[in-house]
Amino acid sequence: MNDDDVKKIMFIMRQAPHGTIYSYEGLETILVFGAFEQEMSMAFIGDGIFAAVKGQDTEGIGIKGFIKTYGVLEDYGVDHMYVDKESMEERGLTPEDFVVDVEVVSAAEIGRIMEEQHATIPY
Amino acid sequence: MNDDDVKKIMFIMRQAPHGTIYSYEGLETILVFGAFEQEMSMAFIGDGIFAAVKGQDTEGIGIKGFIKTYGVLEDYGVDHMYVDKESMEERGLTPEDFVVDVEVVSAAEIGRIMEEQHATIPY
Amino acid sequence: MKFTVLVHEGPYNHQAADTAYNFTKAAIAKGHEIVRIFFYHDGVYNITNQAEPPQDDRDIYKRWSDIAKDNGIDTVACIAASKRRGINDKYMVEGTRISGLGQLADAVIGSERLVTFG
Amino acid sequence: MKFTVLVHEGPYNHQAADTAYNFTKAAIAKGHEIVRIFFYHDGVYNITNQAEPPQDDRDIYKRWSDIAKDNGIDTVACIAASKRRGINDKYMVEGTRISGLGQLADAVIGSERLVTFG
Amino acid sequence: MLHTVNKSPYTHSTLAECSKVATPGSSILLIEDGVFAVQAGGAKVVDLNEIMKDKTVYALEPDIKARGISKVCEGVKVIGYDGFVDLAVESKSHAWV
Amino acid sequence: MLHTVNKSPYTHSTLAECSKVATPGSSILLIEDGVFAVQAGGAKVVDLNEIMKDKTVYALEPDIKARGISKVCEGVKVIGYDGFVDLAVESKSHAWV
Repeated sequence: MNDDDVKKIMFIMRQAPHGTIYSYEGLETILVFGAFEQEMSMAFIGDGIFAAVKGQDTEGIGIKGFIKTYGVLEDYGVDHMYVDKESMEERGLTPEDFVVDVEVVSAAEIGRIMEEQHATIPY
Repeated sequence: MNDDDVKKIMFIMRQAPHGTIYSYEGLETILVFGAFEQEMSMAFIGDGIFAAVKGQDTEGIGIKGFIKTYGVLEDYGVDHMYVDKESMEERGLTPEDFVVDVEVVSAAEIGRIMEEQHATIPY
Repeated sequence: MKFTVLVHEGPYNHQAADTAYNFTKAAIAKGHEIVRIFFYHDGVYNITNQAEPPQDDRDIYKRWSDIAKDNGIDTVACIAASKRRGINDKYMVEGTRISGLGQLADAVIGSERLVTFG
Repeated sequence: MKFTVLVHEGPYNHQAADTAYNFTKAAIAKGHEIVRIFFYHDGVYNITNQAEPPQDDRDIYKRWSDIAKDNGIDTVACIAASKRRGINDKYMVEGTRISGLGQLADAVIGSERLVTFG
Repeated sequence: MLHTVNKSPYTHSTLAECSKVATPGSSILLIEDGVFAVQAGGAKVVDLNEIMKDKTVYALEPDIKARGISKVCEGVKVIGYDGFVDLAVESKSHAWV
Repeated sequence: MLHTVNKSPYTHSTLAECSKVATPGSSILLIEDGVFAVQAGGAKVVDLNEIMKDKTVYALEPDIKARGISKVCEGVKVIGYDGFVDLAVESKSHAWV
């Protein structure tokens, strides 16, 4: 595959985990996109940042958890995970609270990176 | 039916019309409850107040409108339609903007009336 | 105490169906009576028998079916909401039925408590 | 221009399916190509053939079926999302099919524009 | 009266609308995504403190654990599904869905 | 880039999050319940004016009419589904659903 054929695809995670299925089914999408060998990234904005927080134990609500999936995303081709700084701070969280290494950036920076993408998909 | 058997039931309308079906299916519920001859009322709070605004024309979005239903609710036994004053004013609306006569009251007053109900149902 | 449980959202997409189930189970364990479980709006999707949930996750449909049968709870999906959404009595899980909104009115009036999940 | 249309919500409960349809119709009228319509999350409910919508309202299922057949648009519901929700190929409207998320990836990569409705 | 809130206060107006309407002495139970309000150090704790001046706030433990909330702010009473049932027996409830 | 917003700004943080991220020069199209933002005299007009300092705001006419919005605030460009398609051709789009 020629380098020119590789497209940038960004997944914009804005929904909180468990209350709705979007972030979970969103991860399923990313795993499948992995097989297509594109240049993938994720941005966590608003309540989406809660989806990647450490220490989630879903046993009590009887729903299958998906927090471990974050650990394999890099292997599936997700090169960057951006977290909106303001959203994170507003929620009382720090970079250490996430299950994976994230890049904490400004909302404006996320907007700039979105402009470079071939496509952006919301979850 | 003995007066003691009549229950107070209040429908709390909080969802905007058309973007979701809740307010429309909510009206269907109220019409059916009408046959049970209970003491019914409605409270419009937040975006719910948009559901009863005049001049709605849904032809362009291809969805069946339901604004005319408000006109028959009194005949179906809805004795009071309360509108939260603050929600109304925040949205730039006045009592004249509604398709039916409404009682504009404070949020605290709606809360007080909710406490008197046998049941409250959210739409 | 007599409860009616009202569910406004469909399975899996929203947690409402899970919370409603966990609440119902806890209420039964405490000896309360569930007069009726009523599914409205997208809630009607909870009774289909055509789903195949992942084997490592909960089966929301079977849970409703089991709790209804094991405890004799009248478990009803609204017919108007069902017709619009493709739910019908040819393909529903055991222990559930489809009927009119009058069944909600009747249950609400006849219960001491209505608890809604949406 | 080549478009992919992605729909994240089910019919009637959310307006997304209506807006997606109206957008698709307008895009076709302007001569654009719809590479694929993909239904994900509750969006998969859009393809059932078991519904009976009220006669005085739009038939969302038939609209998708017609626009797909009339314009040869590949119209796909995600299989994983469908299985969880009780949608399967025994009961889907004509002109639609059920397949994997790879069909979304393939369409997104091969289109110049992705437009999502949710 | 018991009011249940299942939406995140960071993205939905649900808790704000509920607390405006709920009478002094009433209870608010945070469930599902509503429990994000209780994360200690979060901006919404200020709103909860205001609410708790004249109302009691509960939060559902299984939902808190599912979301990895590391520390619950002071004053919020943490309960299980059992406690939810007890509250729903004690008084009528309304769901701010 | 085109950003679409379909939730009411009175009850959801969607428009606020979108406008924080959207770059200067980009476009925001209000659709479905998103159009409630444009009701003249409403509190959210202030937010729209702020956004319109460096972005263009569009609103979908069929959605405006469906909701009985009597007067659209100044500066917002009203378009139909045709115009939506044209905007989606002009640039990539992202849906803030």
